[in-house]
Amino acid sequence: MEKLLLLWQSTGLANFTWGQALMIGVGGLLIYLAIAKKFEPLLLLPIGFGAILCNTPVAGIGGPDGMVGMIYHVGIETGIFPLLIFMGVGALTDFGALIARPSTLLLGAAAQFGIFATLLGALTLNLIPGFDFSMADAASIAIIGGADGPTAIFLASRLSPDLLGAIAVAAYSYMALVPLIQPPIMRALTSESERQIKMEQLRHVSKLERILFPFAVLVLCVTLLPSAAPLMGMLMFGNLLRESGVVDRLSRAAQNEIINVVTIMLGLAVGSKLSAEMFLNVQTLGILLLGALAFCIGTATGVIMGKVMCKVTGGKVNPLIGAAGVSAVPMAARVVNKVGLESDHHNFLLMHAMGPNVAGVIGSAVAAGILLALVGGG
Amino acid sequence: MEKLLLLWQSTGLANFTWGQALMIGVGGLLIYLAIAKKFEPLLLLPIGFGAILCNTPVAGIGGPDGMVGMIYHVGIETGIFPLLIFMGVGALTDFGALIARPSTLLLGAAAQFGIFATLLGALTLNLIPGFDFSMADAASIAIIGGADGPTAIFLASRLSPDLLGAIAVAAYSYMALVPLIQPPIMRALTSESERQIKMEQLRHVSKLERILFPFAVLVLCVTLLPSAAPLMGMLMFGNLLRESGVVDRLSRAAQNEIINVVTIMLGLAVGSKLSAEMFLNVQTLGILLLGALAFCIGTATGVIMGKVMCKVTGGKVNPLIGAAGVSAVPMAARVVNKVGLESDHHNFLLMHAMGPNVAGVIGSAVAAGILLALVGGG
Amino acid sequence: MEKLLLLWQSTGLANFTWGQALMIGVGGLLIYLAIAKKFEPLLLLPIGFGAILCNTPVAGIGGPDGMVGMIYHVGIETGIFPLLIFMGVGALTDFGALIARPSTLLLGAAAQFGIFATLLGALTLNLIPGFDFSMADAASIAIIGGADGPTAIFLASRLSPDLLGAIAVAAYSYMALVPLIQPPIMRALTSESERQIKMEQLRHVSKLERILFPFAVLVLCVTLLPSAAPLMGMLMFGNLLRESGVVDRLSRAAQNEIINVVTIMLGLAVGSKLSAEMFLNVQTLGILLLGALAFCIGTATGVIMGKVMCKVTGGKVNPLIGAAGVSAVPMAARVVNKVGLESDHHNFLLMHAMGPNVAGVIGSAVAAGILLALVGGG
Amino acid sequence: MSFSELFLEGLQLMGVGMTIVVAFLILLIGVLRLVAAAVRRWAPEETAPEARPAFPQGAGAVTDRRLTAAITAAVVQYRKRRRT
Amino acid sequence: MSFSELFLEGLQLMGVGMTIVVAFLILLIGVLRLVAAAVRRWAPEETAPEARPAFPQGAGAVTDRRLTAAITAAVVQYRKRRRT
Amino acid sequence: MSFSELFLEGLQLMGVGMTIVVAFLILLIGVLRLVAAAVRRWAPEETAPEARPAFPQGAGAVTDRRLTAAITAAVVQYRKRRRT
Ligand code: NA
Ligand code: NA
Ligand code: NA
Repeated sequence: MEKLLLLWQSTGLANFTWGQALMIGVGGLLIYLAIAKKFEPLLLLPIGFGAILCNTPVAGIGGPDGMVGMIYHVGIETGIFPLLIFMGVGALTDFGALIARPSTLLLGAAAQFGIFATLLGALTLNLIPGFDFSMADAASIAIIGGADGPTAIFLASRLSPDLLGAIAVAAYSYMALVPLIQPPIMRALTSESERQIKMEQLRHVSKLERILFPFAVLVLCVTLLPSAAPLMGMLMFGNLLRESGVVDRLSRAAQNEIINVVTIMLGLAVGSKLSAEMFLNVQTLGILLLGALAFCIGTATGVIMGKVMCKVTGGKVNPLIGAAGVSAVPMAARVVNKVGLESDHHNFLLMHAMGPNVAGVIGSAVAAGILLALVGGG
Repeated sequence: MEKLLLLWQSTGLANFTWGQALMIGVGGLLIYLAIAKKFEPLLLLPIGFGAILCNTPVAGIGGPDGMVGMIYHVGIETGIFPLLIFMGVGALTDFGALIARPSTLLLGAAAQFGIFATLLGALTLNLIPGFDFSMADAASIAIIGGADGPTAIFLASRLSPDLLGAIAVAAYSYMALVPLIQPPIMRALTSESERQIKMEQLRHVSKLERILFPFAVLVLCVTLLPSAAPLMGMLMFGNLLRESGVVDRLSRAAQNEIINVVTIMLGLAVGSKLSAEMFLNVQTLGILLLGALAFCIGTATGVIMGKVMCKVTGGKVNPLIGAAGVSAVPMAARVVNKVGLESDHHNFLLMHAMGPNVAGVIGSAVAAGILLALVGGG
Repeated sequence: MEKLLLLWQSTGLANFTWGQALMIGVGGLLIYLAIAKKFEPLLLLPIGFGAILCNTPVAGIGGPDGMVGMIYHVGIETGIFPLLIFMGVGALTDFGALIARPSTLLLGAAAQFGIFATLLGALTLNLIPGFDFSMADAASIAIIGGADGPTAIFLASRLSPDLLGAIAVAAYSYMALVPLIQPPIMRALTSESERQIKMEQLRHVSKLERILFPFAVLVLCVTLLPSAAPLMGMLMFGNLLRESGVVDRLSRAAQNEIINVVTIMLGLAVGSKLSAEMFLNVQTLGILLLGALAFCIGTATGVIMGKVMCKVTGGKVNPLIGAAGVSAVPMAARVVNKVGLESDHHNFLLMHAMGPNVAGVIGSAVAAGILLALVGGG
Repeated sequence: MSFSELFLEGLQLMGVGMTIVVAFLILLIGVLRLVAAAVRRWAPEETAPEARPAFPQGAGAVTDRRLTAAITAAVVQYRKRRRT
Repeated sequence: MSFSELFLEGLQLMGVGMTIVVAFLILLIGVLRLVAAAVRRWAPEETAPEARPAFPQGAGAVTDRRLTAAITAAVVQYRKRRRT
Repeated sequence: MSFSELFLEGLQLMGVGMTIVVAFLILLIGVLRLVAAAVRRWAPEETAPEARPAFPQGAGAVTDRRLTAAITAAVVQYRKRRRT
């Protein structure tokens, strides 16, 4: 009987807290969204599963001696996992459209206003009782507006590890929701005739330019904004592996083995931050709200900058492509294409939107570097 | 001359102990069995090589500063390697036959009696002078009867790391010997007419059921037996990656890159536990004896449960498939098929045996959880 | 304004030292050589990029909390990365030509004289003010003559981590320069008629001999030179994975996933040792000089031993193949083939040069073991 | 601990252990049957959507054929240009 | 820190931050245009050498056709022997 | 240590080192020849069994043709059912 009692005391039922049960439900919801709704399944499925495992009572899987806790310690506390994923993203990304038309970097810059506006928004929430976001918290939340998973996880793990779970979930959820969030804003801010603008074909980009591109970005980053060097460096390292043409083996490893394996580990580890005390509170609601705000503002400022460029160039730029400046590669570019087709069945904007789209990745890495320099070290 | 003396003192010859030389021979034997006899080569070849490297005098490859010692520290002491392999096994396993006929779980349960009977057997050996197995040792030895490599390594690394080498060798060796061990027992316990029973074809299993299966297992495990949650969780995570259909990249990574790389590392690391003082003693003989016993008893109780189910269902179940309940996937199921064919050349039992076969994997993970809860924490 | 000042103080421009700027240039030069001149791009591209990242001011990427610094700590300080690469090299190498004609091991032995001569050379440099190489430093520099990247990195990380950057750069650069360095020496030391010698076709090597080969090497290494056991053990483990024919999954993992991923990490980590204080000094010039010397001497002694063997066998050995004994697989063997073709358009020496070529890998692992035993432990 | 104590504890462990293993798997049989019944009732033979997203962002809700055609066209066109 | 202080700091951060982001990316536009101009001027439409080295040593400077032919011949011959 | 001491030690190291390298590789030549002779004598030209097991369990000793046929048949049949 003693054994049976011991066993009962070791069951989940005898040890469950309400919070754990709820968080297991949250994990299940994330997996449901991943599978049934195709919400960023590569990340949300492991995150959801990690949440279930780490909220299992007694087992301590997310604790310092548990498997997922150790993975978190090794891969996320150190920042290595998001950086390796960024290397893979660099190896997977074709910056050709951006090199062909560098001016689209302006769109990628404008869309980052969503980040800084959200920072103010997070600070403003402190006026409501129950919210107490520090500057570091506000910066971590704001980066959701960057629409870039690894960047958000990297910054949040540095500035506000406690909020990491909610921030990662918000970032990936809103990226999945880009096809719902962006179109109304895009339509509201542009006229039918603007949306019908056809753009010139992109010029050819030579192999040499592709190889020099990572160095151009890197030199600026190293000299002016070294705090962005880890993120930007790994992104450009991956891209150089891809474009150099002499290290195909390594490029393939970065695009496949490394990014796949790290994604599994990163997802599980992020899930360990989905604990009841850190997630089931009013702050998470605030983060979800602010995240949506960030995407909306970023989309709007991107489109507005598109309109400015349209004016300045005498109608050569379709303002819709500004919406792709939030990044969320390649989803936002596809949304631009789709909204454009609604106004003109023969106007394929996809390639033109890829420029601002990848510019947005660089833009939010720059923004992350600034926030690290001014908030992290400050 | 001083240099030459220094060099001589650093040779293996000047430093060999008998034990090390013998263990190098044991390593060579394992590799021989792996290559010439195809005894689980994926594990036994690296284990054998690890044993040779770690018994090299002076070099200290298995020590705290040696390569293999560090791999052991990082991957096995933490339990991470067997868990990652279990994730891969989950991603490689088709649970369809079990979902189609859940009653075969009873066969998987019955075969676990081999584990608990062996536990008693290990304790009984203490009556013989020279044996001094603690309860934790007995539990680690007993899990050999689970016929599941990663489960055995996981449990032994938690309860009795000193016995890990012998236990892993015994577990994989007997799994390789399943085609020799099981048939006589199966024939002895069944009649010719029983062996000729044809079973109904399995029903179709929908994609949704396959996706829900990991959650069904997980919910029970989390609520009732959290100590089995790491093993079962990773097994079911791997299976969900496979069945969800939305994360093929990750599923492939779990089935290939991760399991292959980890198998190399795990094998070498387990080999480091094959040292003379830990392996060349009477306890190892006991472990080998008990391991054989465990397989025999598990096979027998599985078949007996098969006979019971045959009776209860009025002859719809061929008792032979009970033998597959020990797991040793997919070898035991193939053995069932082969023995069945001896009695009826047209009776293919393979698919029917896959149900109890994968049920045995779940069964021994449950048993491992119980042993961890009652012996490990106790 | 305060924020702006803070930001300015965090820029690279405000913090650059001359040394860092120069080392970033060195990194760029390495990448240029890798891409434009195809100088061992798989290693020199990541090394060059690592140098750029780790010389970024403020960011501390190569420091104890930076990504690359942590990778160095985990992978190179422990020796694990070069050993894993050696395992991959073993899995990629066909030792058939060596097994068919074991006498070519003599050529691989003779070429190692480059190593020991360079050791004396390094010590002699101490006569010049500004040089102060310890015996450990001299040994690390000398191993460049082994013409084997992983061996050089392994030994240098054990004996003189401070010189690791310069040594790795020298080793890989000279390997890339083998087609320029070797031919003049080969032509100077041989007569036209010697270069025209045609060699007998290699005998067939059975699968069993291929499987026994790793054990033959291993047994000698374990009994006589255990300090070479980590390097030789992993090389032979990889080769056994390849030749055993029963673990194709693991062999492919060693040849692809593991070696590719580790190469990326190793390259970046070695780059972190390219700091101004460690690289921009007269010692580096000495290392580059000595490295060239090592390759020249190794080539010469290899060819001379080839001449001896030619004499002894009555003209059955083309002395040119001795040059392949420095290893630098498969470049040196190709150079032999090319020089041979200059004298006789129909004399393909490639396969005959593969024997000494892979013998050179074994030879320098033996030399590394000796240096570790006599200098490292001494 | 004396041998008899240890053996008794082992016996107890055997009893409790086998009971739990069997109970757990019988429960699982029940749950699987429930799931099967539920699926048969509420979601009989769904046709799987078969969408396999590329990395790093999913295929998303955007799946109308026109888009796919457009993307393909754009990519083909762009590649053609790039090669010239 | 009081709310107004914090908010003011946030405002400052916003101003500085957006300025830097825009400035950085405008600089990058300039650099990319310079690079494009330089490439157009000094290296117009290079034909890529397309050499992809095997592991672990690169194909090196040795690229004359005869060698490639020789290697192929030798390998074919050797394989033939080995198979027999 | 003075330079001459260091140099002398280096010389010694060179002598000992080269001796060992050469000795080791000569020994290896001997061993390889022994192995070759032994193989020629006791296992001339074996025909390799060529079995490559799937993960995680090996193909085992069970290799009669009938089984393979049975497995194939069963798998095909099962797959067919599952697809319907
Ligand atoms: Na962005
Ligand atoms: Na089992
Ligand atoms: Na060498």
